[in-house]
Amino acid sequence: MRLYALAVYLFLYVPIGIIVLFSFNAGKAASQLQGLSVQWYGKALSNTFVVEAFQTSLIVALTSSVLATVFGTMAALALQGVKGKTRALFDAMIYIAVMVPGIVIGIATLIAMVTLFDVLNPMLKLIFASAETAPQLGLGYGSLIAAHGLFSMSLVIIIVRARIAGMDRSLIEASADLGATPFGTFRQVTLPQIFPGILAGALLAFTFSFDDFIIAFFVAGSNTTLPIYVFSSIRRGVTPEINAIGSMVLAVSLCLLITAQSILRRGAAKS
Amino acid sequence: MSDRNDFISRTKFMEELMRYKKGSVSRRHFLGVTGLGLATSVLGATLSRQAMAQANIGDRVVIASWPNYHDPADFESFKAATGAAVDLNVFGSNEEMLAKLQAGGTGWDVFVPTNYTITTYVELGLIEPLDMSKIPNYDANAFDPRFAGPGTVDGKIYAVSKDWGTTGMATNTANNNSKAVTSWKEFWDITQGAFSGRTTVHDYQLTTIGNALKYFGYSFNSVDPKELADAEKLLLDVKPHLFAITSDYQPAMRNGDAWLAMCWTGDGKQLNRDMPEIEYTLGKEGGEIWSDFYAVPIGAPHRDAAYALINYLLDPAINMKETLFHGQPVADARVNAMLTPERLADPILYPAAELLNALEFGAAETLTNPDRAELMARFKSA
Amino acid sequence: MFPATAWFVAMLVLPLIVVFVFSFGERGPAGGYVPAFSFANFLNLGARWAAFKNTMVLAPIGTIACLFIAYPLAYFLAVRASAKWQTMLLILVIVPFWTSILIRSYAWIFLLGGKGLPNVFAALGLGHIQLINTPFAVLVGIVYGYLPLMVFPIYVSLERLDKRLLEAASDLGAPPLNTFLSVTLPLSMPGVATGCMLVFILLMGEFLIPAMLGGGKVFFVGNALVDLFVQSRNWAFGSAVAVALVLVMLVTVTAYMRFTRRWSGGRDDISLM
Amino acid sequence: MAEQNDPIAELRNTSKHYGKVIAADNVSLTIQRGEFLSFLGPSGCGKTTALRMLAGFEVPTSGDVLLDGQRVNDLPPYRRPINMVFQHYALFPHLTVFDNIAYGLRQQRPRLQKAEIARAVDKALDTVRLPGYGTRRIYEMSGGQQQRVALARAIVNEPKLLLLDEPMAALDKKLRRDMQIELQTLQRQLGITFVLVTHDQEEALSMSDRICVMQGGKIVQIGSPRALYDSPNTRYVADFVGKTNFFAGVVTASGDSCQIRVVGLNHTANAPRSLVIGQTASLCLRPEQITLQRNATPADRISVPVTIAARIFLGEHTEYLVKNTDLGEFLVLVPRQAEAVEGAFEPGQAAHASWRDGVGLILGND
Repeated sequence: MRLYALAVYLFLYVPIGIIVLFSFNAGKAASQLQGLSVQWYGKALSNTFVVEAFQTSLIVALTSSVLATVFGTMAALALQGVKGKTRALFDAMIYIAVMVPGIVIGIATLIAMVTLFDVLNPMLKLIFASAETAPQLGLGYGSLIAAHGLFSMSLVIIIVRARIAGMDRSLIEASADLGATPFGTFRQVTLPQIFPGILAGALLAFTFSFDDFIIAFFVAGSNTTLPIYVFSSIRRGVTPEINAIGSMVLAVSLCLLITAQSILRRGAAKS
Repeated sequence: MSDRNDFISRTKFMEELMRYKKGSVSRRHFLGVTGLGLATSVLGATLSRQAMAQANIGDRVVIASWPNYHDPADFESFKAATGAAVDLNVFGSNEEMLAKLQAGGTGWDVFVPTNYTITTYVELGLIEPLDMSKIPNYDANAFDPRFAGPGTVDGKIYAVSKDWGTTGMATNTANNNSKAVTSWKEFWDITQGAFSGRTTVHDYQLTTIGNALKYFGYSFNSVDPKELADAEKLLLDVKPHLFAITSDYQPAMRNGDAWLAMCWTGDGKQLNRDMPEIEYTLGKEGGEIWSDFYAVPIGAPHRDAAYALINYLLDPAINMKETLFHGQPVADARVNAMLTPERLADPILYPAAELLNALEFGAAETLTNPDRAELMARFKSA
Repeated sequence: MFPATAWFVAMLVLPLIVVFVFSFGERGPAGGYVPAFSFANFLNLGARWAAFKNTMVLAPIGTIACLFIAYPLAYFLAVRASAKWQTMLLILVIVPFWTSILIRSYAWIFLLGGKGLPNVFAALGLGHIQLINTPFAVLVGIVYGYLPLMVFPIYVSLERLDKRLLEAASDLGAPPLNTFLSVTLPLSMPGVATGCMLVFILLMGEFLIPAMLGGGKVFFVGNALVDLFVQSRNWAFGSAVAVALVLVMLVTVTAYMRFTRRWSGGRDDISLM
Repeated sequence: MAEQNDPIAELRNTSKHYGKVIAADNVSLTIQRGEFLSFLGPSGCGKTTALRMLAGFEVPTSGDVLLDGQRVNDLPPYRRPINMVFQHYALFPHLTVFDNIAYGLRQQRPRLQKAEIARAVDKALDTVRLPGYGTRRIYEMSGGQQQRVALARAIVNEPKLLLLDEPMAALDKKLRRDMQIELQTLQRQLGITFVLVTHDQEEALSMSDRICVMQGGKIVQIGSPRALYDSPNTRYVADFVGKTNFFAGVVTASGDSCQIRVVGLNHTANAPRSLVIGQTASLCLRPEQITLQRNATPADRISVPVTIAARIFLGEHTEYLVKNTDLGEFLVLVPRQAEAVEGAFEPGQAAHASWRDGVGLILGND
């Protein structure tokens, strides 16, 4: 059993090891180790495109996960009181949003938006006197955030709803009984109770958006996210720079995790 | 800038370049002796004057191009000279670029289309006729019309020449008794025989279908249904014997997984340079010759910067740096004048005339033809 | 609830309607879409039969392969691993997830390529074995990419499992294997069902892994879709393929959920997530 | 019941250590065939560990577990002819009532016939008075019903030993009472040896043939309920079995007629363990050994003046918490008929508490 687990961990970590190893490659080739060096880290960090792609990914992931978490939590809370057809319809939408492949979401968003812009942009030109200054709608941050947020929001709704369902309802009654206003009850009782669900949903949403390639590939417009950058770099010849980027992302997430863990532990120790 | 600069001799230039590379002379010395410094400084002055005349070209310019196709240092110096940072989007095929532009909202200011796509872009109204007054570095007389010509549609210049090349094949001769494959007939036959599981073909339709058509001696650009049917049958027969359908064949060729690849000039040059047993050859029957261009899409958000960038990259001194970086030949005589005879005699970059003459440029119809697109898709999903 | 509803309508319902409408249209002369009304695109779906077949074969196989590798690991983590190491080991399962799947798949290109495992096999005298650009390589990539998604739900269901039930089974005379088959396995089914569902749904729309490890030779519906939109630029046919994919998924997933629900005796503890 | 001298199971000097924690410390015990034995003690006293060693879930660190005279230390639970009713029943939620009960039968090799299994399960369901409930699901059953299913699941295998781990803990008082009686009847009817673990002394007293009181991993005393109640060996047992008043004092005479001085008064009583003159000890009086009078105090009794602090009506009896300036608070149990004579006492009233010298026990303070 132990041996088996070891084998699976090997399977999981050999590729990671190779990524990290080659990130220190002194040579340019991605498949031949020619001495060790940290030059690729310097290259990656001074590569404005990498830095910009990283920023884009971060902005999109942060915005979409925050919006999805806020709206998703609101919807999950509101859904408690909804029954009948509205509820069934909403459930169906969540079901479909989770089930329809990202690739279809990407394509559908792309052609829907392009079709819509084809109608709207000439109208905008008419409204604004000068064609030069008329704002033009296009794919970009907006479409990326909206498309990522769709899936993330469904995730958040599902997770938070499960959390609400598992919540002891008498706590809310107790709070009301002790004189808390509905908002006070929400803030002091409901929110702390469902918070782990919200946090889990937000983290999942962030991870999903940060790592997504296929939806971004279709709806990113002129923006380059990190996965898009990596994909286009990988398509013809990889340099260890890509490995350095991968290793850095890994290192940063590990640091975040360790920090989060220690904060949580300290929080737990305090209470 | 004048066309007739007093350049030093090619031999002298190469000597100086080697010395500079070895580090025995300083960059300043190198630039001073070769005249590149002059070119650069003049250019810088021109640009800053332009920049002042145009008030401001903005802080960025977005270019869609191919991977490993630009020297990042040139983008840096452009930024230093103009204040506009260059955002590079990398693509894998012309079809993909066209698809992106058709979908709209690309945000590109400059992109790099291949010869056969330009008329389509013009017809679809996706690119603008270039304002040549903003590209003073483009000297029509210096460019080989064979490569620069497709940029002109209905007498208007829509795209200016970047570089050119061929599509042939790279053979790892170590696996074939030191013999390179030299025809498309042989290419497809050996793939179904001794090289089974060792060949790669491109993952876009133009060259893969075109070179399959060449097996039967048909035109590279054929859209004749009967001829395409023959090509499809060949491709489907060959598919199980392929190593991959990919345009990223360098790694597989380098590590020995693939022995034969449908290959572009630049990749062929790089493979041959590092592993002499890999030879780049053209098919006897012909095949593709191509040239790439700079063009400006309609509605480019940073139009002034787009022109500034094209002008900058077409400066012969910069263009030479570019060609040394990406390894494709350029059509600009001013640049060629700066290159060494060795390079100009390189059979990979400049194939023999009889081989060159057999090659065909891709045709506009080939790009848009739905039958060829669907054939390729069927081949890939089979 | 209003923002969420608006979001769903704008980003899900409307786009899907557009795709549905487009699927009856035609390709423009240079690609794109021209309004029309014909079933030609649907009638032509046979041209992508191979992609659908590949997906419908490899997605379940990939899911099952994931399950078979993930279950013992999840079991080990939930039942056998010491409490001290449990969290650590669990985190180690997710960590690889944080490097882009693209970069990880690239590592597999190296591992399965000529300089990697086949080289080792050749040294062992097994001759030349091509691994990269085969369905096997795609399966390896799939298992690698989706293992954590399978491990986690199973782990959770095993962790939740009341250990006294195992003692009860043992007490009633069931040897370890029988206990596993008659108690542990059935009670971890909700986790298995959730994990399989997650992986299966994602695999049905998979594009990246076959694109990177299949060498353009192992084609999923996702690859056919991308090809139709970025190479052939046939929006109408692409929409039809997308509609077909969504329909296939709706049918299989709904049937699967019915099946697992009945199988678990009508209890509602099998959630989607 | 039947006092055959034929032990069915035995713990012989068994100890169980978890790291530095000693859960069972040199426990030795024989279980007679057909008896109803209870392990009694507070949580953490080692009673559950003892039970789990019998069941086979724990392997003793040292010492032996014997079953029918055979050493079974290394025999896994599924090979032992012993069944258990788990604390929270541990019923399989994914199986029906029928399948839960049939579970053990289906493990038997050679395989039993389907009809045979069905007959046995139906019989077990009849035994626990749940006929026709076989198709129900576990979560459709009430707590009491679940308990009976757990019982049926255990007895259907006709185990040599039936272990019950606090089986009544989750039931309400009335149901618990019913189940206790039912369990006792069942035990007599089946003739299976029962070993019960409980922290509820009433339960242990009412059901068991013998009780084994445990403390800190050790057996403190084994005996019949009556023996434990009447002559506890230690203050711990006295405190745990039934209600007891302890009055601290100093031993003034040892031997057969032991004496203790409590607040200036000398008492004579039995001492189950030998005591040393001058050591501190407790006089231990059961509440029913003390009577309350309003006025007169019979001369042959020891009497102290008290004030009534609280009164708890228990139906048959009334329990009074009374207070004496020297002895502090203690309990007195007044039977209904006695109260009828004296009349009920009201809190705050003065009275006299008295007992006969010689009753009670003198126990060391260990």
